[in-house]
Amino acid sequence: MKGWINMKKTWSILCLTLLCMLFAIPAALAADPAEAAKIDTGDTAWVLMSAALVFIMTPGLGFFYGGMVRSKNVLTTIMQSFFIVAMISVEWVILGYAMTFGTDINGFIGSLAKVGLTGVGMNILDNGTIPELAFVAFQCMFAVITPALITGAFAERMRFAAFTVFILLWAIFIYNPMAHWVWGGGFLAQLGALDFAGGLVIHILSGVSGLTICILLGKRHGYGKLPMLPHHLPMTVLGATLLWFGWFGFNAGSALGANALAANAFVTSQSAAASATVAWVLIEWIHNGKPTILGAASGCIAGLVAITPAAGFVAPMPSVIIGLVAGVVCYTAVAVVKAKLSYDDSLDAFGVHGIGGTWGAIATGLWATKEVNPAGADGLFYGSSDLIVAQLISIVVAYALAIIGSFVLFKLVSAFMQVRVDESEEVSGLDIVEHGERGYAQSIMTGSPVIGSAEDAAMAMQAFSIDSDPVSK
Amino acid sequence: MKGWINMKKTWSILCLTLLCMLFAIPAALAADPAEAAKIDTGDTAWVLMSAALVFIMTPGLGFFYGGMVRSKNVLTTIMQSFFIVAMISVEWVILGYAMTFGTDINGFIGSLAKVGLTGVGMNILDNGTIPELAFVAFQCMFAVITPALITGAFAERMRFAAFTVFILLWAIFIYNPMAHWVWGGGFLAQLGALDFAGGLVIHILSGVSGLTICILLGKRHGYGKLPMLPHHLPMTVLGATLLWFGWFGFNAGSALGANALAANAFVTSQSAAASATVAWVLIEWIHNGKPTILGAASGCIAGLVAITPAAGFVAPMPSVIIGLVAGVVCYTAVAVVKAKLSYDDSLDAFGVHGIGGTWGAIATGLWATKEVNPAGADGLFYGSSDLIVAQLISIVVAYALAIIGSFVLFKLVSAFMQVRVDESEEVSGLDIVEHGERGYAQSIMTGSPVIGSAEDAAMAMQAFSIDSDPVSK
Amino acid sequence: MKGWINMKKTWSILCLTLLCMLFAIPAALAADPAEAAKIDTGDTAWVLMSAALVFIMTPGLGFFYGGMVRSKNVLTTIMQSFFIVAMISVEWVILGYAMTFGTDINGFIGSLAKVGLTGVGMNILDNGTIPELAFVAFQCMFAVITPALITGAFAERMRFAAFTVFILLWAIFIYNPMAHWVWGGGFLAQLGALDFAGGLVIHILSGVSGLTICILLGKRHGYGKLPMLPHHLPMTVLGATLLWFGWFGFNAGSALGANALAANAFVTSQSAAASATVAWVLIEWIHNGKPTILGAASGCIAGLVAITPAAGFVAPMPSVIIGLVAGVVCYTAVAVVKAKLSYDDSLDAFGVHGIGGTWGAIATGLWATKEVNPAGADGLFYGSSDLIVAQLISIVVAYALAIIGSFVLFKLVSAFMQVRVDESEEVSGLDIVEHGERGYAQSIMTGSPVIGSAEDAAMAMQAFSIDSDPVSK
Amino acid sequence: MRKITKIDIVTRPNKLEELKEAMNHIGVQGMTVSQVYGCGLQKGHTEVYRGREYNINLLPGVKLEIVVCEVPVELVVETAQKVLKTGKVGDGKIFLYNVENAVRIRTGVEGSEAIMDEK
Amino acid sequence: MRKITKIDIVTRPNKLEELKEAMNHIGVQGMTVSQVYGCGLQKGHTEVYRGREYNINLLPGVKLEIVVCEVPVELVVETAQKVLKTGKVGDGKIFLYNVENAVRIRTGVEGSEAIMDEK
Amino acid sequence: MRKITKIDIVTRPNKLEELKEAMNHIGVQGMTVSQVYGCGLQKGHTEVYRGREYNINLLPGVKLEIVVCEVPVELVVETAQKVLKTGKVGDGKIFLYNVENAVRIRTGVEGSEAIMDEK
Ligand SMILES: Nc1ncnc2c1ncn2[C@@H]1O[C@H](COP(=O)(O)OP(=O)(O)O)[C@@H](O)[C@H]1O
Ligand SMILES: Nc1ncnc2c1ncn2[C@@H]1O[C@H](COP(=O)(O)OP(=O)(O)O)[C@@H](O)[C@H]1O
Ligand SMILES: Nc1ncnc2c1ncn2[C@@H]1O[C@H](COP(=O)(O)OP(=O)(O)O)[C@@H](O)[C@H]1O
Repeated sequence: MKGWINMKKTWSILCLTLLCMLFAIPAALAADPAEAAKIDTGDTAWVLMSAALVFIMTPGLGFFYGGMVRSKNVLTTIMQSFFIVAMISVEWVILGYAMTFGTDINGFIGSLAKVGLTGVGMNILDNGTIPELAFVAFQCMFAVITPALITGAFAERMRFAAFTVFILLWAIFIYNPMAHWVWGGGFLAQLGALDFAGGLVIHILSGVSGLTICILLGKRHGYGKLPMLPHHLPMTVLGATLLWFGWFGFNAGSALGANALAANAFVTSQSAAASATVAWVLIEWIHNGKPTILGAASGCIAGLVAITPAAGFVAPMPSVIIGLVAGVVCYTAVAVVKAKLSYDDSLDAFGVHGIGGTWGAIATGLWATKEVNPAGADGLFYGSSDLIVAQLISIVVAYALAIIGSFVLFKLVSAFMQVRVDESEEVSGLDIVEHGERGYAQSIMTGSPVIGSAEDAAMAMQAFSIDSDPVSK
Repeated sequence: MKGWINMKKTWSILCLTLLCMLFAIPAALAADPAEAAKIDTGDTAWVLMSAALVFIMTPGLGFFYGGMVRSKNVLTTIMQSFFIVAMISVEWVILGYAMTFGTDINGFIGSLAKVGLTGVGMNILDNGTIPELAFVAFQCMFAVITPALITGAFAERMRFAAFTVFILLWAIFIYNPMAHWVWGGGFLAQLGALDFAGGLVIHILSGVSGLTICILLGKRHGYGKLPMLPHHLPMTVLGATLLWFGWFGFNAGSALGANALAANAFVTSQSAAASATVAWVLIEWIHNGKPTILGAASGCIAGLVAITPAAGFVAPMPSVIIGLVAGVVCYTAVAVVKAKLSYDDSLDAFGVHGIGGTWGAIATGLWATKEVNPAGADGLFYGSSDLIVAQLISIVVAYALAIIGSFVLFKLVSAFMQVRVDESEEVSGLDIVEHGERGYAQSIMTGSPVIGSAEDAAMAMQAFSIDSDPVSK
Repeated sequence: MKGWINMKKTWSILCLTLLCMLFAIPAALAADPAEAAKIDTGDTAWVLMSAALVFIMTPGLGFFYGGMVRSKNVLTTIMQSFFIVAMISVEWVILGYAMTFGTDINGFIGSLAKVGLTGVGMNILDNGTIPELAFVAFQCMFAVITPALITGAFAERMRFAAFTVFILLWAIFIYNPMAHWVWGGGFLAQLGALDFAGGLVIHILSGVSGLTICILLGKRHGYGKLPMLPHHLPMTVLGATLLWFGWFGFNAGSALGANALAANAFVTSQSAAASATVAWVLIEWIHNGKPTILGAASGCIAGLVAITPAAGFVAPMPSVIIGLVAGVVCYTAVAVVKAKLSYDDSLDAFGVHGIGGTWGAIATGLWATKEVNPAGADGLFYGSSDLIVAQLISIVVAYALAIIGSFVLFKLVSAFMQVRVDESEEVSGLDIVEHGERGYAQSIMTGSPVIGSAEDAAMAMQAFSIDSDPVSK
Repeated sequence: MRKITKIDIVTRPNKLEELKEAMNHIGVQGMTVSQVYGCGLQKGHTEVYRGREYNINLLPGVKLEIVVCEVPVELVVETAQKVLKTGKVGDGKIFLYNVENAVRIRTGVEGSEAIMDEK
Repeated sequence: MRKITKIDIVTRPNKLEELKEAMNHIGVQGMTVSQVYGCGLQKGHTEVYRGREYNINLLPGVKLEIVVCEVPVELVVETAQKVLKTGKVGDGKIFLYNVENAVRIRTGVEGSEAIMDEK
Repeated sequence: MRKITKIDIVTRPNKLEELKEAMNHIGVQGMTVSQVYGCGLQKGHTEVYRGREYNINLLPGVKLEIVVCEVPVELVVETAQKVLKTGKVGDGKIFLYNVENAVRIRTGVEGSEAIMDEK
């Protein structure tokens, strides 16, 4: 209840802000139909489709994670991803797009002139061939999935109220600035760092934030002693499938057009995902004696994470190597290092996204080539060391931002509300405690409605009394 | 058995008709390759893709609904949507497209010249930039999903035979005319009513028809007394995910091209869905004390329904408001009003689609603006009241058609066959009774094959007799 | 263990080959930016999207098959499809594309000049309007799904190690040549055989290979005596949904552009799938007394298989007939013929893909018309018998290749490793035995971690000893 | 120690809710329910998969285990019959067993008090 | 009243079908089956999740509860053994209990007739 | 034949692992576990679906059936109490029954030896 009251305050403020902004609506429309002629329909079709593909990744992530938790937490886990889709989309159209892609202010943040998408209208994207709104939609999905990735780290123990507040703040104060630095013309872009579809901005940022939070939050009760097995692996595979599927939009869509660059990103994504899957399965086959489907599902994600920053800069064969290495490195992070260091990153947000993203950012510095993307740069193996330096600096910046930012926000939220559920609630499971729902209703385990029309209840009672009268005599 | 015999008659007639039409095949091909030069590949790519997206919505709806019923009815529920995809697609290419988009006859119905897609061939769409067949495919998916939406209202109690006949008649006599009136150049189009992607034609029509049928059919046995809980919420979320994903094709595809209008519809869809999700979850958090995942899944659908008629006419910020209101209004319809009025709309087809669609049609009359869509009109908040009047008239027409039409068809079907399962069948569950299948086979609950090669059976028997002989002595 | 050692050898060789090839990387890039101007963005958008759609079919197939097996084998079954995606994608970019689409050598195989995608770079596809890499990606997905289809035939009894080796060899020595013969300019193409999206290359090849393997492998233990019921039909429907959805990319994407031909393939796919579903459900309703959802799911696949070779050559009305016949013929193959002949094609890979593909190849010879596709030919019903002859010859070739090839490869693999699991392993289920995982973890059925940090284990022990000490005194 | 009896009731799943309420009504303090599959005179049903029919003769049921001491066994049996009797095959069975002892883990109390209402 | 006995058979799940048929064959009128997890001499198996191994020692099993009166207990036990014995660890156990009374809910008949064939 | 006793322990699911280990520790050779739903003094919880609240008062639990002969019944009961007692409502119950006979299917051995350690 206490949490709820705090929630109410937070939300009231938010809602007010929202309403205020809505008065500015008519101003939001400043279309310039003259320019519309330059839109390329093929590019637009591909970017819109890619936005839809990236959209499905976040609920997909919910299933990927949801299958891995114990059945008593399946809804909580899926809900975290699903609710983020909603909450951050609203944040994005109102605030996030402006902060990220508004006119750059000192390389640090976008001007707020585009708040509420003011002035976007039916415009064409600057230096682009697509409507700006298509870009808004595409980028919205990126802003959505990034915080969702973090949820794997603190699964099975965070309160929903604290979760929503934390994620909202994280999106505003960590994601939006970082995305601006790399993609919105900020200082990392000026430095020459390359990040095709979000190795730094998305995977390192979310993975490292996840690690920070899971350490601050502490281990799940019984971690290391009680077994915590995935309750529904087909669900996890479904999630991995939707993620892989959507990732084509993520990576190939980042070409912002339907061209050879998009095709290159598509092929490199597929080959990196595939080779990482093979690598992960083989390494665990050798190491543990069994090739597992959870390994295959984890492997493809590791490969996709690693290729993300590189997809539009490297050729297909290097992408095979990037994938193979990603499979081995992430497996080691998850199966060996985590056990050694003994933090409870429940679903390996750091092991897969943090580590995989770091490897991908480095790999971009190694194999990037202007033959693939003239707008890119040549990596170490193509004769230049400038890029790898820029990549390493950016990695450090991303780590620093993620650790410090998440730490501060976590402490801030903790000051106002309870962040972690009580032990008894953790034992009962968060689905019942936090959401009042169960994932799977056993036909046997029923219940009687306690709310409903008064007549219903009366009838039910009466029905029984008549029957039971003679008995109770 | 009686139902089956009636079924047979109905189907024989249908099959005969079908066969007759097939003799006319060669005539169906009258391609004009000269025109083909005007096809825009980008627009075509987007419309084809959108058709695929809308396709997946109907099975997705099956999962959305399937997760909400009790496990004994999961297959029946999924089957209703899945079979509609098949049945109505056949109806559409043979009859529906002609009725809806054939040359207009008195503003009331299309001429049947295009029966069996005669004359469509490789043509380009009139006033369009895409092949007419792409439009046939896209519209086919709309014709499919509309009747599927209704099934939520009568879930868990309708016989499959009656269901197929009713739905087929409904598609032919209610959907096709209404779609013609609004989109095929019929009288509502002439009136000036706007319905971008189907608020009137799809959501009001299906929601109100659902309400009508569920009242005629009566409540489920034990409704209000026995608990009827969703048996598999992750399945419902999967369904909501596929619906949301497909809805981008539904709304943005309705621009019939890959342009700024499509991008606008894409963004407004996302922001309405997102804000309705947030609104529904918050309102129930306040009202019931818990934010639920079923609320989130229901909320996004409510938002998508509401934005459907408006997606290509309103700007992004109004779409946020449309979504917020949709979340609150539909929640109230479902959680408060339904309980008060005490009809058994099992899965809230009316509460979400009927009410949401009505709100969306009104909202279009409020926030539509020619700045977004010059082919549209200005709504009340942009200085004109013509549109809202046209919208209100259309709503009344849609309600009237849905109520009267469904009533008449229901009575007609009832006259020939049993529409509702017997009480004992309802208790056993429709999966076993109607389809002879179970959704989930417990490894423990097995059975012996009763059909199969005679030898198998003999072997099985013998195998046992030999073993058991000494025992029975 | 023995199997594993053999595996290790096989894999070492493979990995070595792989590494060798990677040294050739820089040579792989020979882009010619001059040509890039000819790329059509709309066509590219559609082909990339289609590649993503075909991608999702293979995991979809995993769910389609996975729902039909007993719960103890669900992961094994899904894993087979999922791992094939990874393994064959790597094979394809390294070897397969070169073998299939390299410069033709005597109508038999492609030259290996394009090994490792050497020389593909940023080129435009010969005689095409899309980047060659988009074609590489699209064809990769075809190479992936074909062997995955086979897995339905030998489900629930094949060892994973033998499975991987067999499939890899099959892809290299059976699929790649056959695809070259039909699509890569090989001798069947020269003969005039038409196969729009893979009736011969994909469905006959995989279905007949499946039949061969399942006979060589023998029946599942208890087949025909113990019931082997699908454990999760909603999962099967989900798989069918993803297959149907992806098939739009499969068939309409095979037009390699976003044009009227693609639209025609889209519509014929939908109407064939739909009519086959209706046909299968009706025939079993008459034959067994119940319309089943498994029938609906099987029916749509049968229709899609049958229309695959014909989709871009026939008009919509014939596609309805092709679908209706496919539904009836495949039902008969699966429900009547299989029982008579008593082989154990576990999930009917032959009954659906082999038979459906054969019917489709014949139907192409009957209804193909140049009015739909000027690059095609006229079938028997349009006045020419050349085509049907070419089709029949191709069918014979495909059957011969599949039977002989699979037989030889199976014997080869058997010589080196155990192909089938032991009976006791089959009883326990392959999920546990082969992968050390369970699909669904009952909350009740837990386990104690046996690996992990040493401290954890010590703590756990200690925790208990202290508690229990007084008791054991 | 007073005699303690365990009453096993095997019946149709859809009667569970009603039976539970009836039991509470007559003062039964607790019960343990499990999902079972029953096989008896009641005919099973036929399922069809890919044209092959299967006869399923294990039907889903519920088993209630009620341990009583104070509440008279006859009252429990009568009440159960009242609620469960439909007269159609498959109504189920009631079996009675002697319990040697009962312990309430929370308090360690043994015998009849372990299952009695705590005042 | 004749002595009524409950026979609990705990065994491997894959034997259920065969056992059920064998029981019908010797005249057992009904039985109640439930899914259980057993732990005994039989070794469990190892599962692997993200590189961590788990030792699962609760194995899936089935429990049949058969209440008999007319059919001799020995016959049931012998038949069960015949069908279930593989000689490998994990074949399971049979336990016998005394039943104080039985009631057929549908008819209200008590005692041995509650579980006998109705003529 | 020595007296054989069946001990039924109904308790919270999350205690299963610990209880199992404690039982092995005191020499219990085997046990059979099943998933049950319990209803007693422990309050259920409320679930909400589309704005309607439901009171769920069947709570998930586990039932362990342990048949012992050599191992003293008191030791089992004490150990179980030790592990399971939290002092909060819902800790569960232990019921003891007399077993007439036991058979180990694999060997056909009857009586107390059927459940004893095989040397
Ligand atoms: N001899 C028996 N032993 C154990 N359980 C039995 C026995 N006979 C019947 N049952 C249980 O009682 C249920 C109902 O019995 P059935 O014979 O079908 O109907 P009825 O009790 O109305 O005659 C069965 O499904 C089974 O679970
Ligand atoms: N003492 C016991 N009490 C209750 N159930 C037992 C007991 N011992 C064994 N069981 C059950 O019998 C099953 C088989 O026992 P196990 O010792 O593995 O093999 P076997 O009976 O062949 O010696 C166990 O899985 C368990 O369910
Ligand atoms: N009379 C009874 N007969 C059978 N099982 C019972 C009985 N009373 C309680 N139980 C079982 O014991 C569990 C715990 O009982 P409860 O009354 O909630 O707590 P406590 O044992 O701490 O008083 C219940 O959930 C139920 O499964």
